[in-house]
Amino acid sequence: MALEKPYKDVPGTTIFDAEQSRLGYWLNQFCVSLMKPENRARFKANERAYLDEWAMTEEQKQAVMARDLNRCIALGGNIYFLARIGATDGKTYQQMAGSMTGMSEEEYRDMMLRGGRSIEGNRHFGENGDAQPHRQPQGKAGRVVRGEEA
Amino acid sequence: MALEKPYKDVPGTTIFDAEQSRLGYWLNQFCVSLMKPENRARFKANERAYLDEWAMTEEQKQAVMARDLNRCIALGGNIYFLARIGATDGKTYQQMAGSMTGMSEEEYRDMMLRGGRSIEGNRHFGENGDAQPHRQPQGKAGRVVRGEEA
Amino acid sequence: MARITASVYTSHVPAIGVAMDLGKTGEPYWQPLFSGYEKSRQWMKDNTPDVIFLVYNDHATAFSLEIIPTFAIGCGAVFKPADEGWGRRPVPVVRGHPELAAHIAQSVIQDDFDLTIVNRMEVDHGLTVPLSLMFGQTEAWPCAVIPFAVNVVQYPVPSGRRCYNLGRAIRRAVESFDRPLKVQVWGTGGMSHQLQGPRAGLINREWDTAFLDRLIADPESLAQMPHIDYVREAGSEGIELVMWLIARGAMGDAAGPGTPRVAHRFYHVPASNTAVGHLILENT
Amino acid sequence: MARITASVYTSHVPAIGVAMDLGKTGEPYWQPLFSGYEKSRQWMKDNTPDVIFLVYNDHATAFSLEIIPTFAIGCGAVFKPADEGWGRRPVPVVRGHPELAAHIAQSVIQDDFDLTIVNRMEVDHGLTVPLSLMFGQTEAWPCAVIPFAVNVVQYPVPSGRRCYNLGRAIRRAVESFDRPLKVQVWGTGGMSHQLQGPRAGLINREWDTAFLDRLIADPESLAQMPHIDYVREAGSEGIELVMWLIARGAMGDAAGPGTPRVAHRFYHVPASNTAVGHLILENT
Ligand SMILES: [Fe+3]
Ligand SMILES: [Fe+3]
Repeated sequence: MALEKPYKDVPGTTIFDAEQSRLGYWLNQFCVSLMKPENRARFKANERAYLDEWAMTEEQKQAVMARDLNRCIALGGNIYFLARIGATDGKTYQQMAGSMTGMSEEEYRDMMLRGGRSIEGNRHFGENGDAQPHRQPQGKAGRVVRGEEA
Repeated sequence: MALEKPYKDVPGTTIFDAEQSRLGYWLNQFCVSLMKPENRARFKANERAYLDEWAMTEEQKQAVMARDLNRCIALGGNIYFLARIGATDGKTYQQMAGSMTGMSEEEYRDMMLRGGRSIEGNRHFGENGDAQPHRQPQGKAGRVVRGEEA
Repeated sequence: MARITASVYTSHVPAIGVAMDLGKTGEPYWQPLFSGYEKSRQWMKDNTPDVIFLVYNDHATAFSLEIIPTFAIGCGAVFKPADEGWGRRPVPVVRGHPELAAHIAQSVIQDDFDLTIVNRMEVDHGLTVPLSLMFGQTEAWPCAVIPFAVNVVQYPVPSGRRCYNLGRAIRRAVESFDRPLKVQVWGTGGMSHQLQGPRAGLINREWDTAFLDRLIADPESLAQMPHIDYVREAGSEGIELVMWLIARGAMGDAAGPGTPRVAHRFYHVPASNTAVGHLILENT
Repeated sequence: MARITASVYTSHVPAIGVAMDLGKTGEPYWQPLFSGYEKSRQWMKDNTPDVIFLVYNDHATAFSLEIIPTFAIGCGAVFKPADEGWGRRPVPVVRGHPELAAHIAQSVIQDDFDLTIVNRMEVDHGLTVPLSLMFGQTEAWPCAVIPFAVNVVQYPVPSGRRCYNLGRAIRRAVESFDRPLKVQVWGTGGMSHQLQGPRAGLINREWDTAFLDRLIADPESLAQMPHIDYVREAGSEGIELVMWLIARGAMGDAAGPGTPRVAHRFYHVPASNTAVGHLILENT
């Protein structure tokens, strides 16, 4: 495709374009099905069996079962669709969004209360903001992984 | 509404605009339901009972049961929707279209074989073409009604 | 890069599909019509594209009154022929071209055309009859097809000018796709016909002939024709002809000089209620 | 004739609806936010319109990936609040205005905007949260609402320029409706926020402030801003702000001189993941 995709240069961000949408078609349509209470119940009763009714890849099914939203997004999921999984689990948008940063729920909530994540260093790849790949995961979990904290 | 409707000046012709569409919403949606074989069967088994499941006016229901397509169109029906009724009856588009002229099936078919209805006199109301109100119904039926033929 | 090689224009009368499906094409009523497409079938064999961008209108099949898109582009991988009330036509499923469709959608939306993207829909006679006419009976359509549905059922329908400009945008989109695909754009529907009311059966040969002449030689001015002229002169369902302007706008000369070559032209009355018109234009 | 009296801009964060539905508006987390809307509720009482033309985006609720309209206008008589997975919000059903909606659809389609007409759909927090914010808890919304859904979920979304010009077309449409209705146009969504990936939680107060300033004083140039600026500076979901340009384009000065009066301006961080922005502009 010759159309430009300038949005490929934004760190920690996946734009849901036609390519992603094609990739994630059945993953997202599975999520849509969770808008019906009876489907939420069936999914909760046996996640694997319910997922097997959908033409999703094994990777997509694993990512859903692991509630790995970053992975779901890499595999074509879109957050508004994926939110149906969170809703089924009784989670809020803040819990879902926070889960993608590696921060604990408290750490993420506190960041938001302090005014949210700063844009500085997070506009382009290659800068040094907290959303850059080399600084994942974020929060205490990340500092432990990188040996900055016990 | 202040938008112009120049198409109100074409004889024997109803344009399916937003106003007609609103009028005929449930009539047309009833027709859509006939795309499913099981609904066609239920409609055929008991037309009245099936029609009563829809939020149609009594006039619309009567027009459907009478297969009066001109009346259905006056009440908000659109031919592509109404064609589902004809399909349910095993009728072709030519039979359906012809039924709205008052001509017999043979008369209408012959008119088409002769090159179709002429545009002359049928552009505006007030001319003298065969689609004008004062010349309805068409064909032998009309000539009999008007005393031109026994 | 991809390029548009030709455009094809044809009526899509449901009875034509029925005649083919029931093996009646040799009957005296139908023979003159199908003989007009013999040349077209040979031409299709000699000029099979990789993808057909097929402009048609849905006849209350995929879209009921719940939702009515002005322009809908089919980005799915397959499209099943619909049961329009008489049962499904015994024709192959339609394979789409999701990559090119998505590329065109992206390009023309950025170009200020407000498309509706459709990943799943069934296609009716508006799309399958032109394929049958051009390819005959076959086990599988020989190329991919991108369905492009235009609302010409509930007014207001898009103007001829809007359709023509959309064709130009589609051309730009196709030409920016970086795979060497040969693409044809088809415009279907028409010509003069009216399926409703006391004026049903209207045919206007003179007007149709002039439409074909102007479509070939002067599409820019033809695109300015208001809806009311179609309705008054070519019957209420003659409005389908605005879709031919999308295909015409996608031809090379719409972006500059150079009238395309007329590879075939045919006109016949009647097919059921309708005047059948057909053109093949090649980019030179 | 109908006329546009004012435009209202507000974020539509789902957590705001939850806070209201659960009676948490007095809690320390929420109190500063709701106090910013106190003036708005009084203003709404003093300036209740006959119809709100409410621009919002559907969040994969009414439209799945099967069909994605760029612009969809709700022409139905009623629209039910949707179950987005947490159960239905306990808010009144939305009464539409089929006559005005159909009139606007007809007018702007003839003006080269390729709308999708929708007669039946459920509406999500994108539409109900702004109503709750502006009217509080109520047994019935005090006026009719025409839902206007914009695709900002799957790219490409319409450009800011396209949205702004659509607003102007909506103004022309409203002003040609021959009943003396007072109409407000609302633009919802935004401001800066990102709900996905390692950059989730992004807020850009400086950028949001500049956006509000320019929306008031220089919308024409703001409308030229490309998508990538929204995404990069205001987070992936900050793109919702293009919808504010539809409401802004519908104000009087977009068709000539005369900046509208700022009746109210408010900004607060955070509501859940989002920076909340709010403006009321009156035509003078
Ligand atoms: Fe047709
Ligand atoms: Fe939103």
